[in-house]
Amino acid sequence: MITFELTKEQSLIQKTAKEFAAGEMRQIARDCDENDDIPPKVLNKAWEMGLANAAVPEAFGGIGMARSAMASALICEELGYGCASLATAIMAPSTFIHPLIDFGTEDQKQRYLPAYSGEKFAAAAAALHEPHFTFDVTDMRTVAQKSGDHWVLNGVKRLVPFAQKANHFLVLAKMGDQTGLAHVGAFIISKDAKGLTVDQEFEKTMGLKPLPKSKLTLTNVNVPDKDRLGESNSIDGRRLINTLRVANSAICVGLAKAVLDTSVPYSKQRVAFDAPIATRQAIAFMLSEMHSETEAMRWLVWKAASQLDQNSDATKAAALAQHYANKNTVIIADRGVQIFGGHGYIRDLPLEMWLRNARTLTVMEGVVAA
Amino acid sequence: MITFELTKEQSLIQKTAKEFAAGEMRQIARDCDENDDIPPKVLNKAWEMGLANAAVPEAFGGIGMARSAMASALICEELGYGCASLATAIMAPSTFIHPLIDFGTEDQKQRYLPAYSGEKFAAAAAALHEPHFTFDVTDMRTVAQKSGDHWVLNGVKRLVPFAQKANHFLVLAKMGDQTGLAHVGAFIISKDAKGLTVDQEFEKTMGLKPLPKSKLTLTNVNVPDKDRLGESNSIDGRRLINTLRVANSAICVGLAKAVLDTSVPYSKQRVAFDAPIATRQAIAFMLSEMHSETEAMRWLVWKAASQLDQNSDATKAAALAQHYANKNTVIIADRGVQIFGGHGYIRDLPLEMWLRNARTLTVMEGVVAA
Amino acid sequence: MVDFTLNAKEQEVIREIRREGMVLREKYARYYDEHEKELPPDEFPEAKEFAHIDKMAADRGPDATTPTVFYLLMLMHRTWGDMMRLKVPVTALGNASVVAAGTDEQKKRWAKTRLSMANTEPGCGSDSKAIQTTAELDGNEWVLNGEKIFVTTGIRAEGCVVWATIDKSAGRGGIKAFVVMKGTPGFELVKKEEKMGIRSSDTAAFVLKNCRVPRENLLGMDDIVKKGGGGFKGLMKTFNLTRPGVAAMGIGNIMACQDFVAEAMAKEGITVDYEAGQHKRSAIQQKMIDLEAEMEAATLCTLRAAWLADQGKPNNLEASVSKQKGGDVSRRCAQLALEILGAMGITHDQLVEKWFRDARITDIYEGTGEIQRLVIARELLNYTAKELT
Amino acid sequence: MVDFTLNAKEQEVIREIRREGMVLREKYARYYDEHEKELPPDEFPEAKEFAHIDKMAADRGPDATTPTVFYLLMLMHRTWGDMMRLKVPVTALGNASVVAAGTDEQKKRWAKTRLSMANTEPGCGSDSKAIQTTAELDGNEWVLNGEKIFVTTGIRAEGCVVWATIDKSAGRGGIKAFVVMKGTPGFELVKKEEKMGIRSSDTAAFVLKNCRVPRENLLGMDDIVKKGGGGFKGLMKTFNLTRPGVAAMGIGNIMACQDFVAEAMAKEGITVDYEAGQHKRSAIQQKMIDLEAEMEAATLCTLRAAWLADQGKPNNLEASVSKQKGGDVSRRCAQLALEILGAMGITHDQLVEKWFRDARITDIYEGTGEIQRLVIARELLNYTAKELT
Repeated sequence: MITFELTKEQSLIQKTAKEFAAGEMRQIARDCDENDDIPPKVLNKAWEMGLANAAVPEAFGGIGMARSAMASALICEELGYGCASLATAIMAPSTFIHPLIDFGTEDQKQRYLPAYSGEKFAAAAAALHEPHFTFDVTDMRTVAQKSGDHWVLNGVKRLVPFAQKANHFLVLAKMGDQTGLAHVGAFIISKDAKGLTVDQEFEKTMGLKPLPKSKLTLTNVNVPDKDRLGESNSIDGRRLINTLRVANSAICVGLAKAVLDTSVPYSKQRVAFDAPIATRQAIAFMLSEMHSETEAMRWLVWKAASQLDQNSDATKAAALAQHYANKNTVIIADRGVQIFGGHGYIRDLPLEMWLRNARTLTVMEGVVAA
Repeated sequence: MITFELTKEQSLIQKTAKEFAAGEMRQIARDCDENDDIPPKVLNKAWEMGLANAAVPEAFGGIGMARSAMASALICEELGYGCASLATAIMAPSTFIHPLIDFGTEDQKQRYLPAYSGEKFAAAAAALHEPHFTFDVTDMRTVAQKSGDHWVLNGVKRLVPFAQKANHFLVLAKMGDQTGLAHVGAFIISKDAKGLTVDQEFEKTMGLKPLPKSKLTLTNVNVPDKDRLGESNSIDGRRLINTLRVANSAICVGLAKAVLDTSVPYSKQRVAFDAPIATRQAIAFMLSEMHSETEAMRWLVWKAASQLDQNSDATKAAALAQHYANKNTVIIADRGVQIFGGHGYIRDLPLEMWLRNARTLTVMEGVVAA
Repeated sequence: MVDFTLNAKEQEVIREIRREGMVLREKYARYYDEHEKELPPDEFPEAKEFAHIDKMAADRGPDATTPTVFYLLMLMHRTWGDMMRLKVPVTALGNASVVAAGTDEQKKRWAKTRLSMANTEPGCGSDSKAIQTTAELDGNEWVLNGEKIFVTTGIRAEGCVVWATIDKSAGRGGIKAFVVMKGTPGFELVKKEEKMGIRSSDTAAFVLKNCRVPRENLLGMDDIVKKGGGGFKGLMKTFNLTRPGVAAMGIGNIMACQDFVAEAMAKEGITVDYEAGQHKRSAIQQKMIDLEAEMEAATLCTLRAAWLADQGKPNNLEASVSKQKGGDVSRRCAQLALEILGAMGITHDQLVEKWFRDARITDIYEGTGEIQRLVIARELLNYTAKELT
Repeated sequence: MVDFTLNAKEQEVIREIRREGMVLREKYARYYDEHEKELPPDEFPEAKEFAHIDKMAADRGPDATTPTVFYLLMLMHRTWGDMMRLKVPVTALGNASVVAAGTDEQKKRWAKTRLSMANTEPGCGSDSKAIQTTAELDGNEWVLNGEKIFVTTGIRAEGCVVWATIDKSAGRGGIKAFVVMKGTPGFELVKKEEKMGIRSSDTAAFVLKNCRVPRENLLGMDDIVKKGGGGFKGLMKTFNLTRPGVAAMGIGNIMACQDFVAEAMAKEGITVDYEAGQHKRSAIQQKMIDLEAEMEAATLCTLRAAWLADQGKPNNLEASVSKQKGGDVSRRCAQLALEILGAMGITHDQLVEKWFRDARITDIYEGTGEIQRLVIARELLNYTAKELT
């Protein structure tokens, strides 16, 4: 049955995230961006509300909300509306937690999940990106080679969120010489593993500045097979990556909506050549397209998320959602700057920040949010 | 020295072609399109003026104007302004004549050029396209295999202009297993060659309808080496294809300019919601961009043409010109239809025809015009 | 719970519609494109074999998709292969005007009479209020004078709802609708319009020269003149219902393009890799993803507009979003299909070139993309038509 | 004869400019981006090593490119690597206003004084006639009140040409220019603007509170008040000269992006194949071709505008075309570069992310892309500013 109807629980989640975004995020976003820093308070508050970890089962000390890509998409959109940088930071631990819930063995859950059901924000992250521009998740250069009952990992990972604070990383790697999403391997590696170096410098980026990011180097890191996600059960690499892609796209929707909602009142109020600029077709048509594309993006995200929740192969839907969301979010953020003109270019208003965030978020291909 | 200045001779050529387009082409274009036919009169008149064959040297009975890609570009733009279909028909023989002048041996010129310096339009054409959508000129499926002192050609060619009337074809083929533009081979094949079948049906196409086109089938066609263009001197396949690409792009410029010049007065005169539609930014901005892109296209074409005339490798310039011209011509023709609305969609006015021609011309990748 | 799947019965309906489409596509699509002077039958003979579809669609089980959503989905697939393969409804756009603006007596009188609608004139398209055709009351008859173009089903309809002004100084308020039957003296068919695409659709141009119709043929009767207004609003209501439908038809056409391109690619051994990064994808695979994403976006926006209607929620904004996207996608995706296919796409060997021509109408009729953008912007900005033109 | 090549001397000039660019790019581009509170020197010390360039450029032989064309070409390459690496001219935009609108005496007086120009206000950007800053004559002094923002070189300049109205009811005619020297009581620097990009460019915001300047500081002196008009036209003239220049600076920035991407691709063994068809090209190679074609288009349009000026031909239309294309390309091509580079493009490892931020100003300052489109459309349609707003 085709329907766009949210369940009552989903509507509640959406409302909660929306209120959090309005109350806690927008007003600190600029300071966070200028200082490359996030007050622990906001991370802890989001954590308390379970925005990133509500799906940790009760058995492991969590809230035990059903794992749902739709719920994540709703949260991500609202947080993205508040501030994409903070959204990616708040959701970063879920890139470790959610795959563990989705694919972890009982033993793995037992050993690792309890640490993420405490009262305070606990950093963890997936390590995905690599330092070459032809990076391709289906053919990574970080490689895991089987050696007896353990794996040996070698490679370099870039832009790993909270790398300096994280206790655990979920390192994504190519399994031997197998290419394709289906064969993506994921390894739980603790921060003090031998051969793992966490670069002590923060990596500076154009957007998503406050999200702390560092480089990981893996030199012959030994990982016992019991720390390979899913252990002997192979994981569904497609599903893992699709989950990241959909969440990333959902943040895009929120960002785009923020640009639109800020541009509409401004263009009604800003007068040029004796009339509000919104009365000129050039501006009005931009706003109109910004609205249509934001809507379209959302429905593409919902379709992919609902497929994930139905356990269908969402590879195509996730790819289309991400392609469309990435493309249009950047266009929308760019137009926001243009509508504001010089005021869009200076750092007094959020437009230029949103463009930087949009441009950054959309090349991070699923490194953030889940 | 960077300059946009035409020589006196070039200005004269431009003026001549412009007058021909205004006097002979525009008024018959719609009838030609509806009837899939071209009055021989217009072809003969263009021929008399030397638009396609002025570069045949005097020694072979021709006018002996210097071969120049710039001159061709100027002619093609003006004819494209008159009517792209007629332009491609008028210029079709030059796809045989110009390569012969550029690369032919003395013997080849002696044997073939005199037939193209008579008083009446003489059909000939290059045979380039093939019946698969992954057609790639660097790796054609029509293959020429060396066998002693001759070549054996096999393959199918589609959309060959004037195939049923032509006395000679310049068949472009892959030389053995060599890929790349540099290794494109060209063979002079007369209409009654053994193994050559000219399909007696005209191929119907969406645009460039009046240009007669048919299929050629080559089954073990033997071509003596002396009928390989350039014979033992290898030809410059790059230059040959670049010449076709630049001329094709030049017709695009003319077509785009025609759309713009027709849309400007219409949008001043057409009233909707109590004002001429040209006073609305949506329309005015379209016109503005149509103008800018048409100008930009022309300069890209000129740059590539001037490089050809200077005997530089124009591969990149030609590729950029064609990419840009193809993309923008279609956008411009499409916008022309939109500006005219319902009137753009009916066949009383030329807008819909120009869109069909634009869409067709821009996928013919150099099969027409030289 | 958000869901984009169909139940088994619904999937079967769509499969049957597509099966019908395949038959009609092969048999008639090119024929009526090339023989535009012939009027295709109201229903293709083969359609009888598929008469069960409507029955199947009426009974889709307890977990069925809501009716408007499913209707639009069916409409998409019913235009697959040929925008013109739809059974021509016994009633046409003019009948919708009668329903919207007529009296009860008039609704009854013309219920079974196929009526086209004549709105557009040589000098006015989207701006309906600029109608120049006049109607003057002379005794018990209205006398109509003017020119009408782009009258859909104008050839096959028995009559026509003609929009005319009874008082130019009154602007919108002066515009009324009149039923004019074929054969009425002074009501002359000028020609069947010759178009770029949708050639089998009969589109007519008329002139009205002192054409006299009975006083009762004014929709809404004399009351409407006394009360003032009414007529124009009826016209607008007609348009309100049609935007997502027009979008759906455009999308169905693009689905056909997409399927064709996918098949052509498969024949050459090319499949689109949705997993890998862009540097591993060819330029045409990237174009295909672009095409598919755009098509999906328009589809979902259209279904969303329908879903709101099914929930009894206002959807004026969403109806325009769907029409805007439907129009955009019809232009852009048909272009992408031809770009991918290159020179082999523009020949008559296949239908893609026809679909391209057919597609181009979607962004023009029933309100151009520019008009839709104005409607959307007015809703966003809370502006009147006067504040934002 | 149409030609797009440079002679040997000209090529050498460009090579030297690029060599200088490489040095300055490595040494200062990131530094001043990250230290925006520091004012870069008027000239980088290393620039002395390249002082010979201007001399070389002055003597380019008998077959030299015409001066404006070559100047713009040099400007493109002088912004390569860092839009801000240009030597800051001793005179600034305000001086251009003095030249355009001042009396001979005034031109002489301020010839060596660096003057910024204060035009934009919080409530007015492109629409200069909406200026709210007022100037009232009080005895022998003008009293200025108002706010000014986005004043380029506002920090380092010794004074500022402030545009203000002496009569709001007179619209454009009431707007005049006043030279206000730093240190004048009531002329207060509010802040150095903090921007997305071009951070080393000093952009200031000022307030004028009962700021008194001598009567002779009105550009054009009292005469201009008596005759009416004049001042605003001077302002427009200033803008007329700058459009192709601003385009050139934007293009130089994009050239740097393109070179960087080409190098990055080469490192991964990827070269763009301009010969083959699209199905053999990867999506990123196609993007590179798109980027290069757009960049070339903007370049040629800009050189064309300059060439017309060198021929003594009017180029108002072409100046706007160049600025429009320069703005478009600055937005679009910087985006394409980052799309090709993916996540590695947005880190501070490289400068592409900075170039992207710098590029974004090009379509905003000195007349937005929207203003350029209006200018172009007015020329095409032969409309006045009133007929097409």
